[in-house]
Amino acid sequence: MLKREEIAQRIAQELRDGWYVNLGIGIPTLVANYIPEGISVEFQSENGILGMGPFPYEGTEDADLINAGKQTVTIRDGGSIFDSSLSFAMIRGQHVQLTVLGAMEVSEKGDIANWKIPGRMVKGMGGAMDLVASADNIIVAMSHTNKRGESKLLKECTLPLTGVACVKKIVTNLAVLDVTDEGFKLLERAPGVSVETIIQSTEGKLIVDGEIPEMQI
Amino acid sequence: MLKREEIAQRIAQELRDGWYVNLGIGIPTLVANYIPEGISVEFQSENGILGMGPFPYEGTEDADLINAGKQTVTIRDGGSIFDSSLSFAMIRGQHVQLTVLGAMEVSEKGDIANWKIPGRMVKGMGGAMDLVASADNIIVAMSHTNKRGESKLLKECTLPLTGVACVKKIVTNLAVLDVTDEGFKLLERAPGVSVETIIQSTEGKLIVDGEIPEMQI
Amino acid sequence: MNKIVASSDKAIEGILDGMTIMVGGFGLCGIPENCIAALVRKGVKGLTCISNNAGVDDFGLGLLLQQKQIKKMISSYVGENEEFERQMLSGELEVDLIPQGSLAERCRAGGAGIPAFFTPAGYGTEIAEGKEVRAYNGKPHILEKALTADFALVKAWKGDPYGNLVFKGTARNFNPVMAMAGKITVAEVEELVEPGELDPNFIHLPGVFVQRIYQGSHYEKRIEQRTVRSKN
Amino acid sequence: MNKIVASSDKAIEGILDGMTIMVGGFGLCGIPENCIAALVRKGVKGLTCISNNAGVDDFGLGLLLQQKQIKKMISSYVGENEEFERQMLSGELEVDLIPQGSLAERCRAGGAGIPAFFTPAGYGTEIAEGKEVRAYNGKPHILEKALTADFALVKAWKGDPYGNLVFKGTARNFNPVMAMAGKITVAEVEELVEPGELDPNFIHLPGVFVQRIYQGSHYEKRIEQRTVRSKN
Repeated sequence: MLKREEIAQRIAQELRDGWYVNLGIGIPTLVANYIPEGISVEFQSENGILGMGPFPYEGTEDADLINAGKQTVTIRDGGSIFDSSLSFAMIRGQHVQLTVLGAMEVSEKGDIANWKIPGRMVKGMGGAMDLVASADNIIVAMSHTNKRGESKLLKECTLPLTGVACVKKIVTNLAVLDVTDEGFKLLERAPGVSVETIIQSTEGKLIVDGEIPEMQI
Repeated sequence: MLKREEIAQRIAQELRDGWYVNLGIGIPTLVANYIPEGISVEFQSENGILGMGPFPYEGTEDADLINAGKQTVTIRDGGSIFDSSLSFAMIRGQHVQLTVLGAMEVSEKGDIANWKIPGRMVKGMGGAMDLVASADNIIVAMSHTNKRGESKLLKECTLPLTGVACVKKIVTNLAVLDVTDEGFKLLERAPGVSVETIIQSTEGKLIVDGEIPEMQI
Repeated sequence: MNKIVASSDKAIEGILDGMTIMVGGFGLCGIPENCIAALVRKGVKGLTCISNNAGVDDFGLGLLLQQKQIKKMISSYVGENEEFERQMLSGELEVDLIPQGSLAERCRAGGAGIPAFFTPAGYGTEIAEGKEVRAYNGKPHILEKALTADFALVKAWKGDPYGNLVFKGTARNFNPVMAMAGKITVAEVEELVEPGELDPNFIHLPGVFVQRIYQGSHYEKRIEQRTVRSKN
Repeated sequence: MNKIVASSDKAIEGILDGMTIMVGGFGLCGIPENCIAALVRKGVKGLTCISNNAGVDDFGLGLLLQQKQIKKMISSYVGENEEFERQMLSGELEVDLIPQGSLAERCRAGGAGIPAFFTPAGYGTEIAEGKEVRAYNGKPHILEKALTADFALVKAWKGDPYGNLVFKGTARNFNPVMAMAGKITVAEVEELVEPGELDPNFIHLPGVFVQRIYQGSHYEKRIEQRTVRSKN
């Protein structure tokens, strides 16, 4: 089973040189720590910044320079600042090549639910609905099952949706899967995790085709 | 009968302190020369400039600073530069208080035709259709009749329209008129011009109510 | 042209009970701190607030929530605020949640004279309920309407008497688009400069969108998530 | 990230016969002079050109018209060009005239993932023929669709290897919105600077919208209407 950092590490392998990338809160944020050697990517944050750098050194933090998680950040050479409408123009207009975000549920059709649990305080969707409805390439980072051990990879989402038929790839603590027209296609398994475990942990249709390699991290 | 400069001078009397104003090509451009004492207005040009100043001094003209008529201009303190989409956001969003433009025909309902003559080379509407469809306050500056002596204030426009029911006021070489629900309402006559002459020169419905004063220029 | 008003209290003159106001900022970044304080002093009630967030318990719009001055919030994310949660769950406070990009674009549209537009955001979700759906390029989109407000309250870094504004860093966020969408737009700035001091080529928001401007004071600029790394 | 290409010829690589290109500029102000020269050299034909104007006989897009490389112009104003007039009247050249504000907004929409929007411009005129009409706030509006292009060719004052652009004066005009709407956007700049030289807070167009950038040369910057006053 992968740790949070390892999920991020595996997702980082999906990055390609020259991509603009939007990372959601939580595990996705960690992806920035594992950019492969020799490639250059730019991070976009939907509150209006491109070329986001690491957290500032203690004492240099600037209240006027935050990311969408409201954390103090820095900006790298070649970065830029813009207003919220231009920020989502980039996102909606598909100028950002990859979005990585967390989820509570993903369906075998690629539907995603990650913003609302009926009966609980609803905080809002923030930019998630714009991101998932727009991006061509969406990777979900999440644990394969919830705290009660129930699968988060479902036939149909049970929670209110954030977007439909949009998730392309899922990296969990157990596996890497593509979302295909036929359902979840198992690509890789976490070190030491058996295909059997993944099958048991996946409620939605799972396609297991031939030998499934272990992830290389 | 007013000269072109006098039409502009009369229109300038309509300016109010604090207004943003878009002036079309021709007579409207001259309005900038007659701003009444004690009021301050800002000129917008739809190619992306606010706070347009007078033409530059010889030798200081800048190819990168022009107005919508492609003339070299200057920019005043407090002015700003922006792209074409923001420029028309200002216009369409009714942040510009007054548009002054020329016309080939105006109907008694306030329709305007000023961009196309069938059979002749069509140069295009430029920003005129956006301006007339958006502005709350549109003043037309034109001669009362065309070169053949035919009225340009008509029951119905005969030329392809630029906009419908949008003109609020007309200042011609003969008269000042409001466009009302009942037709053209004569407000003032040019010095030395009789009401009779105006009636004869106006094809559309003309309301002449009481004594018509002479313009003060 | 001189749009300077003497104080934050003068700046918000005319905001009445029941009005709709837009308030710039993202989280606590780039919020009009002085305008909010003036609204608290004024005690105006029953406000509909369009703002990406709702502040925290003791800062930002949270200050208006404490005084129960807000009837309805239109936002994209409203976490981190217990009083908000209490009022929402008790039904005192109406909440309309909007995808962040749609919120930004609806404000811009309101300012730009675009009454409605199609966006893919929210298709297939509860956000799309009751909204027109149309496919473009093989992809379903929903029709969203422009937002405007009686007043827009925004915060900038520098401004001049013409209302021209320059923002600093990510404190820009929703401020420009909300400034466009206010029937009356009030800008508070950290520094009010003379006409001509701002380079016309580098103005973030032309003054045509601003009706009142003043220099604010005592900016706290609270940080919600102070994240740093150590120098070692 | 390095988007620099070696020359204008390299920059327009991939533009093929029959493609749709956007070309920035207003009149002759802010036009990509080097890209246009490269297109003439390349001799690519049957182009659909989206550009506010069509240049003059011997400059700007007029150079492409002379070589009969343009099949169709999508513009708001096309005066001051005899060869254009000749080709249009003879039926060699298709012309689609669009209100200038709708042209700008349709480009922005194309870049911003907004497939369609309502605007009042053109209602009741021949521009509205065949378009959906809907009233908002008691005023009729027409539905306009987004524009995109295979390539957008734009001109900026300064740029960096990331594609970030800064424009000068009214040479900005359509360049930013067209840069947003190009599948591949080529920017030529008067001055290519190092990463970090452009202040992130004052970038007119973020590099995310630009795929190729190069420093142009021999800018003529012809003035169409030289209007001056004498110093006396």
